[in-house]
Amino acid sequence: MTLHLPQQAVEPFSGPDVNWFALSPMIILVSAALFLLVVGALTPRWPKGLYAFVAAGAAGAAGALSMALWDDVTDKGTSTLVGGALAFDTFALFVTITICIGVVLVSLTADDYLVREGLDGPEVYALFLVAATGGIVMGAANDLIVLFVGLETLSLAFYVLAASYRRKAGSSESGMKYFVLGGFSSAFFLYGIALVYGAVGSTNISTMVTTVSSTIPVERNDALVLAGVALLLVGLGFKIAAVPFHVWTPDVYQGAPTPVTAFMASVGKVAAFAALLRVFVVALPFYRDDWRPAIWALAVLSLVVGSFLAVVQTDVKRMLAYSSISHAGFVLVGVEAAAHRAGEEDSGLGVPSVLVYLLAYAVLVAGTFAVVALVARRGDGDTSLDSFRGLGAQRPLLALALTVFLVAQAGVPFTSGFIAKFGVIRAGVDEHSYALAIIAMVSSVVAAFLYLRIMVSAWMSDPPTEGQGATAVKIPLATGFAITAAVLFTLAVGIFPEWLLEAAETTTSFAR
Amino acid sequence: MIDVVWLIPALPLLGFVLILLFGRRLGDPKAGYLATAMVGASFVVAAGVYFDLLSEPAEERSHVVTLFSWLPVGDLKVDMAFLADPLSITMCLFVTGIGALIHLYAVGYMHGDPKFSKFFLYLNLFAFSMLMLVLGENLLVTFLGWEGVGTCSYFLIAFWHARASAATAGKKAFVTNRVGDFGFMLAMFLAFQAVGSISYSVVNHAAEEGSLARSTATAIAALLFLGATGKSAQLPLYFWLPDAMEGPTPVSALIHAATMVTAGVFLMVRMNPVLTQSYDWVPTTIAWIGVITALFAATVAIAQNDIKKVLAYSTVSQLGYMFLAVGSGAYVAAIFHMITHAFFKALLFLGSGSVIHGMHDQQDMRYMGMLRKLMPVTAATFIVGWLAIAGVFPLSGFWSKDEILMFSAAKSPALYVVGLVVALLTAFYMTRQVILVFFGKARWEDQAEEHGAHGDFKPHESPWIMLTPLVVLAGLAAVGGIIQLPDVSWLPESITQKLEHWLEPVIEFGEADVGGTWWSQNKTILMLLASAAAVGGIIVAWLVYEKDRIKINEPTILANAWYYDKAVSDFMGGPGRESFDGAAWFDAHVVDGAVNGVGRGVREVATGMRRSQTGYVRNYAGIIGIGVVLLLVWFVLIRGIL
Amino acid sequence: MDLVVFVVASGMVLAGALGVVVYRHPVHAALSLVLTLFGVAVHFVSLEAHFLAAVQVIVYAGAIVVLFLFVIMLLGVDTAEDLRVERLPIQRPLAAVMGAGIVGLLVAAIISTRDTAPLAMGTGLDVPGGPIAEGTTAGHDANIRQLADNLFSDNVFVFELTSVLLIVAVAGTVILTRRERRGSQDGTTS
Amino acid sequence: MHEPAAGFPILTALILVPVFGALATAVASKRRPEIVKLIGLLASVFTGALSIWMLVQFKTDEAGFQFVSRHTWIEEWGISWHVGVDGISLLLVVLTGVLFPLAILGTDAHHDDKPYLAWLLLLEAGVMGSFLSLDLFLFFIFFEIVLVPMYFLIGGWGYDNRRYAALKFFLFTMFGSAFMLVAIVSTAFLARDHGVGRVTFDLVELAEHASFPATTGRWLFFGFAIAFAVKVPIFPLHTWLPDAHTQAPTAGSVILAGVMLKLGTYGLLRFGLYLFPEAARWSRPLFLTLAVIGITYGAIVATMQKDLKRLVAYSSIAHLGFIVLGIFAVTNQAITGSVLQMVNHGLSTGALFLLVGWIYERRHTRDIAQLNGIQSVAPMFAAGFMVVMLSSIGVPGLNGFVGEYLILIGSFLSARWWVVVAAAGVILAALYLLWAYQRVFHGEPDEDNKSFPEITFREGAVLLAFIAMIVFSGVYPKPLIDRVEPSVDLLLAHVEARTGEPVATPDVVADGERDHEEEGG
Amino acid sequence: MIAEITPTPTWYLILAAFVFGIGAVGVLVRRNPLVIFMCIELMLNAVNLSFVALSVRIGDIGGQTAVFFVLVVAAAEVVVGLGIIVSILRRRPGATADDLAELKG
Repeated sequence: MTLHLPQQAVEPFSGPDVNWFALSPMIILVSAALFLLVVGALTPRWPKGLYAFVAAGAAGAAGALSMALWDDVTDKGTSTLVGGALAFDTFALFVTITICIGVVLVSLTADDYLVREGLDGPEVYALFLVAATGGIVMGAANDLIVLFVGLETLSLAFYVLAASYRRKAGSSESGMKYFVLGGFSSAFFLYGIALVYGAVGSTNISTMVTTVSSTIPVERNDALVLAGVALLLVGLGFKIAAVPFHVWTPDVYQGAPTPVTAFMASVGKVAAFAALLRVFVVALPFYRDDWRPAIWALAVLSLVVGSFLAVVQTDVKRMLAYSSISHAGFVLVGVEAAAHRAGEEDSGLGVPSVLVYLLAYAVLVAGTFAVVALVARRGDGDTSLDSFRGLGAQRPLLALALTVFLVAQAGVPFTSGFIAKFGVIRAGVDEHSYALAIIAMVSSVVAAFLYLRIMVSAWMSDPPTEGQGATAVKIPLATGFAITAAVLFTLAVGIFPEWLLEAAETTTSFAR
Repeated sequence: MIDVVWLIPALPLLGFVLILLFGRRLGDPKAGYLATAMVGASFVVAAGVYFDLLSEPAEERSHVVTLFSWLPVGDLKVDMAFLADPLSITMCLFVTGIGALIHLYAVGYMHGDPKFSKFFLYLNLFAFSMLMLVLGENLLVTFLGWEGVGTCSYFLIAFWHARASAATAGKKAFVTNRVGDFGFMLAMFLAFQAVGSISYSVVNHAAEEGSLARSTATAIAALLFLGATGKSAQLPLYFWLPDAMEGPTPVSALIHAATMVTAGVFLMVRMNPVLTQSYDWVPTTIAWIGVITALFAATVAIAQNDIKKVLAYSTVSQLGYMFLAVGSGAYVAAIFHMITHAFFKALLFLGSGSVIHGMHDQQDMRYMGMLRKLMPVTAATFIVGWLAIAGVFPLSGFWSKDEILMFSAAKSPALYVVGLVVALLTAFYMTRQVILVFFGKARWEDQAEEHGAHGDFKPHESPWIMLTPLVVLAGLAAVGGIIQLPDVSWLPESITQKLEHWLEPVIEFGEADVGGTWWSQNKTILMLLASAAAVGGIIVAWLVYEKDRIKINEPTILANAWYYDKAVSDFMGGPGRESFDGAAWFDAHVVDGAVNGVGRGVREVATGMRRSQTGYVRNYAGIIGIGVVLLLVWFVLIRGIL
Repeated sequence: MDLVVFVVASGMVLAGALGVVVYRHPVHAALSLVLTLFGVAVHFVSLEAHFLAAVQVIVYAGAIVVLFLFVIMLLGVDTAEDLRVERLPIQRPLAAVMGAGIVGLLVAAIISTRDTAPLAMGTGLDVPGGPIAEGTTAGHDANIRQLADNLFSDNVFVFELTSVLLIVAVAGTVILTRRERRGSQDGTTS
Repeated sequence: MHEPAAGFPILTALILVPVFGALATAVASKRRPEIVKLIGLLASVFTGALSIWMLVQFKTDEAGFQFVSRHTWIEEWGISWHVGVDGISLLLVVLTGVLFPLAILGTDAHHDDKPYLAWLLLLEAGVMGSFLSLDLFLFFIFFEIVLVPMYFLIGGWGYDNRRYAALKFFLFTMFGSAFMLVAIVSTAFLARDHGVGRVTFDLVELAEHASFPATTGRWLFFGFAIAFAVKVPIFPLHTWLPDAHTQAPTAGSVILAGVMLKLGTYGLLRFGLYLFPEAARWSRPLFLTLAVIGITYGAIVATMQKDLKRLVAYSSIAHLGFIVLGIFAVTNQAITGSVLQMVNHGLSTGALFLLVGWIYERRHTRDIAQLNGIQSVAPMFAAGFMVVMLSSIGVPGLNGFVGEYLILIGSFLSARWWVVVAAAGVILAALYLLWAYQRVFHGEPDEDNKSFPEITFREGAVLLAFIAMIVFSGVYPKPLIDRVEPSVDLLLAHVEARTGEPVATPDVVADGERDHEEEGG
Repeated sequence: MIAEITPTPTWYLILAAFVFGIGAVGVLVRRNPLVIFMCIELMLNAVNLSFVALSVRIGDIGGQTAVFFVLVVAAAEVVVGLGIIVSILRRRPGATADDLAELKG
């Protein structure tokens, strides 16, 4: 890749070893993205569904490879890749799989939407795949700079995707807002990296951990590194949409094209939380007593503000945006639990609970937005609560699927949402975070109100007699398939969660 | 025969079931005969049991017949069991006996009513309940009957439910009775806690041997008396009984004169050891409440114009007498008066029913008069009843009333004086009634024209089926006194105090011993005094109403029963209802308001927070910036530098 | 000397930065930005980061600011902005609090830890003419050489990842600028 | 006490049969509503038959859990499918089994039979599961899942204000269970360190081995208690109930009153008293007071209701107050009475709701002011109503009395003054029901009520079934008591052993000095 | 005297903090999206300066490598950001950040 001129070198340059197989999921995604961009640009329009199929196929393959890699890790133990840039552990693989599932679901639902709205093209899918790669890197990063670049990859793709429906004013606006605020918060994040780097001496997480843990703890002034930690939390708080860094979420979720919203809510959130765990639980366990209260506060604020504000919305996408904030609060309960034991051998129940929650939520939210995209009909305009009226009468199965997603988000038993919530609460309680657990549960009651509102609209209101809502929505094949898969997953995890929990349990040992 | 004592209540129950299933097919009058036969059969069984008991030595005349275990929970062992002893069999005999007569009467009285079979359905159910009440071996079986008679009373008072006043009266009776039941229940609970059983034998035994603490016994007795005031229409809970006259007259005779209302007296007699064991203020209070009720009701009865209302207040008054007896420790006298009262009051009610029947449902005495000409049998029997209740020698009322007065005098002369006044008043208002109905001018002719209901309105005598019971009862009312003649020198000892000897095993612990007092030694003087009062009352009334020698205005306050009922109604309809409305308002606005308020609060807080989401990206950056500053304050200032 | 350079360059940086914020005209702001970027480049030089100084000038001043100016001209959005008016009432106080807070707290953190040694020191920076390992002296390109070594060993993955980032940039511009394939028939359009 | 269930897992079947029934109705053809109805009815009847068969097989003299079936479900979390039945849950299970077919038979959906029956059957499965679960987690999910079918039943087939009511019901209950979930998890984890040694959600294991410090136990208990207090409902958390009952379709009200409220009282017994004996006894004054307030307050507010269904709903609050009183009195008679009262209230109030529903179907109003004189035009209907009403009032000889009486007499041993107030509530029960009856059934019917149809054959059959049960358990409750009491005894022995404080019994041996000691009550 | 004082990395860090703060304030007070964007670039530059200063302070080249990547990221960000701005401003010429406030609540 580069020439090395050895004339003055003291030692011959040698690049790091590369375990290509371990990198294969990312390579597949990027290759598929390039394939779509290059071949897609050079060939005439492909038949409907083919772009999506390629993207979904690539993501599916990447996910399958990650599963194949799983045993590698569990058999041989964790390691780092490419000169310590990436961590190769089950945590990273779990995140990868989750992201891939999200990409598959969103790609399948996006196809019909994009064709309907006249936005079809290879670039969108390429961006999905590239963003997913960025997300995977965030989850696997073993270096803050790597994490930052992964985050930027993801974010830039999101900015573009959000603004991609140019005929819709809201789309441009949301892209603009997302971009400005994203850049703003990225700057903070980067500043945080710089300060931590300056205090600890490296951006590499392994090195950081070794450095700090080998230092004899003396009374010292940690203000600089703590300032860095604060700013890191700003950047990641923005990404996970924790209050008060959530401000972009409702506007962007509402304005962005619905599949993009689904993508942001599923893949984006997973990657952001994975990064949060990497940075805080893995890299900064020594400051856990400093940042845990901050996480606690963010969790409470997110839970309360998210669920409260969701209640007064009339637009379903906006509602779901606020609900995603509330969900973020829930996940933060798990993060808070993980914080209690960050860096310890027995890292407790927090990390697995977060991962299970993320997987469950990613599928749920992808499914929910898939239904929303269908109900919004042509022009993606009708995402108000009223547009759901009469859905139960016209499309009972679709309404039933929506119901499953919503009750799952509300945390009703026999759905993955319940298992997820239970896991997080369980983790919190195990660390004696009773107050947080109770606040979380009570705010989930408030949040349940909004899911019920949507269900009321779908089931208990008469369909409008005229206008758009009068015609029943069409359910295309791919979307239908994705929704069905999401429903089955939601119920399967709800009833037989054991395999998932077992898998999540193994993610507690991180590569450092 | 004693083993089948359960047949006594079971037969009316069978009647109830049969009428329930086939009542409509049997119809009028077969359903009535069936019901009568069942009660009659009960009477036969009761008589059989009576003779069985008689054949046994006095101290062994108490048998428990257990049917099945009813509510066995831990220490609480309640059996569905019957106690056949002199007291319960006495009660059974007169309940079934008078009951059968009234049933028979009702066949005639209810003839033609569209709900004929239903009436007997209820009547049989009532007979069953009443017999359960008296036969119960424990407080709970009695309570079953106690509530059962209350329920049947409710059904029967509200029998003509299309009439608003009847429906209201029924409800009033039930609810007022429930107030009393509250006391009954608590007494039961207390007994259970104290002695671990609610069986009469256990509780009474504990009281007799003193293992039941006096304080507990006091509480039990007082609470039972509260129950009795409800059921037996004593102050302060008497007011349902006059209203209960909305029911068909046989009901008034059976339930609201002869049987059910005496249940309170029965209960007190049944539990007499506990009453005796309690502190003295309880019996004293009972006696005073009894005599005051008697006086109160007697004054009210003077001014009533409704033929049945007079009898109703009279009943209240006579029940007061019985409680006077209970309070004075004269349990035998109480039972004695209960029986004689059952005879003559049932007779009077049935007679009044016959009058009403003949008057085509006219109940106002101001539109009667001179009916003895048209209804000779009714008039004759009614006059017997009148004399009996007035206490004229040698009719049954004379003996029983006299016995009570004697005991009350032994307890307190003040009680005696009041009791004597009541006797005078009783004679007065009964005489008034008899004169207004059967003597004087026939005023019903004016009324007939006024109403024009029938072309030629003419009161008529009732059919034989109604008259037969009248005649029988008249006979009983006349000679009923022989069951408990006083032990005075001028009567042979072999015929005196039959009832006392019979009841002795039951009441021997509680019965007041007045043997050595002046009063008991001078019974004849007391008899003369009582007779004088009775005759005095009759004469005054005769002068006032027949001869118009004395003009008196019947005070409105008496006609309105001292406004007691009205005060209660006004309270319930006024502040009572308002406070209930207040509670409902509280629930809808405060409790539910709080809930909805939380919802609204969430909404309002959210709406407020929503305003921070202005849509301006620069504002958003500002919010993030504030978040940054806050985090920095925490991390740098609080955790780092400080 | 160093002090003079520092003061002058810092003056450039701060003046430029303030200029970006206060100049009403976007073109002026862009030119102020250039001033800052040059100032930073000067600082880089004085901090012996020569390669970065060069890249700073070329990429930032040369490419990025030019891009800005290009867009300003392309769109003709060079209308001046009246900064005396603020439509959002709490915006200025918010900005003041935030600015003061961030600067104050960060400076506090920096100053309070100025004597605190980092937890770990690096292996040292190669400077032209300075000593490097085994007693040899670094050449004029020592900084570049060290940077390259670091870039292609420890950070090779990031380096490759930046290419993915560029894919995003490419694909993004394609999406954002391509012609609409189909006019909208319904739905909300702007 | 855990004998492995040999042979047919009847309890699992009790839960799963309705689920399969629901699935069957869901896939049945929409065009053949009668087939759908038949499937639904058959599924519920079959479940009912199973429950009765279980009742027959139940070993009367055994106090522990029977028909236990246990399978590991989520091993990671220490959760198993652990179901069993003892005397406390037995009757409730049978009641559930019996009430559902009657409710289905006695009412009509009027529209969308398919989802209606499917939801009803799912509801049955959930209720069954709640009563049968012996695992905290399992209990919670069943406890929570019943909200969904009930929500849809109220919201989809209810009356005018149904959405508000459904929402209120759902959120209120969920609010309560929010605390319970935290409490359940905390219990499992804290128990690990307090005697159990591992994380498990197994009720029996927790109850037998865990011994929490007093304060901890009390906090945990309150977590559970809030959920149950909402469900019961205990004053002042009751206001969801009148709305939910009033707006629910008839079958929904029947089930809601009949069995779902019992989830709360059952929970207080099983997961309150059994799991946290110390805390439960410690908090007695609070719950006794609230129970007594519920009794009187519910009755008073019921008196002033203008809507017949709402009146019955408030009467439920009063009746449930008795049950709570009995539970927290912690005596043999009181708790046995509470268990019986749960069943009895289910029968009598269930039947009352059915009758009110029938009135509504005939007259399309529940407004008491618009109903009058019905007894004159429909005497059989009125008679049925009367019997059920008397049972609700608590007239001896009918079932309502048995439970109420046992509760009061048992509670008197340990909570005398509360019983005094509660017994006063008995007066009020007569007041509001008789007054309502008078206004609706007595008097002359006006034009609108002249044509009030008499009870139909189908309604009569359903009502007769209710009345038969009402009379039987009022006259001869011994078979029921025999099955309930051993388990209650066992529970009380557990409570005594745990708290070291004897359960109140009567002072059988009386002596002269006793009256001072017993004042404590 | 004064000339002998050598600026330490701390000086640079403080300078960077000020520039960062100015940039952040700029984002809040400017309405032109392009200028807002420039302010973000200011913030990134401040971070770059910090990185280099810290790199010097701890004697580690990693900080400078990081700056290199930040430059790349900034470039990519500018491309994407300007793309978005262009696509908006072509439709709504002269729009400021405040004009884009349809989505709110």
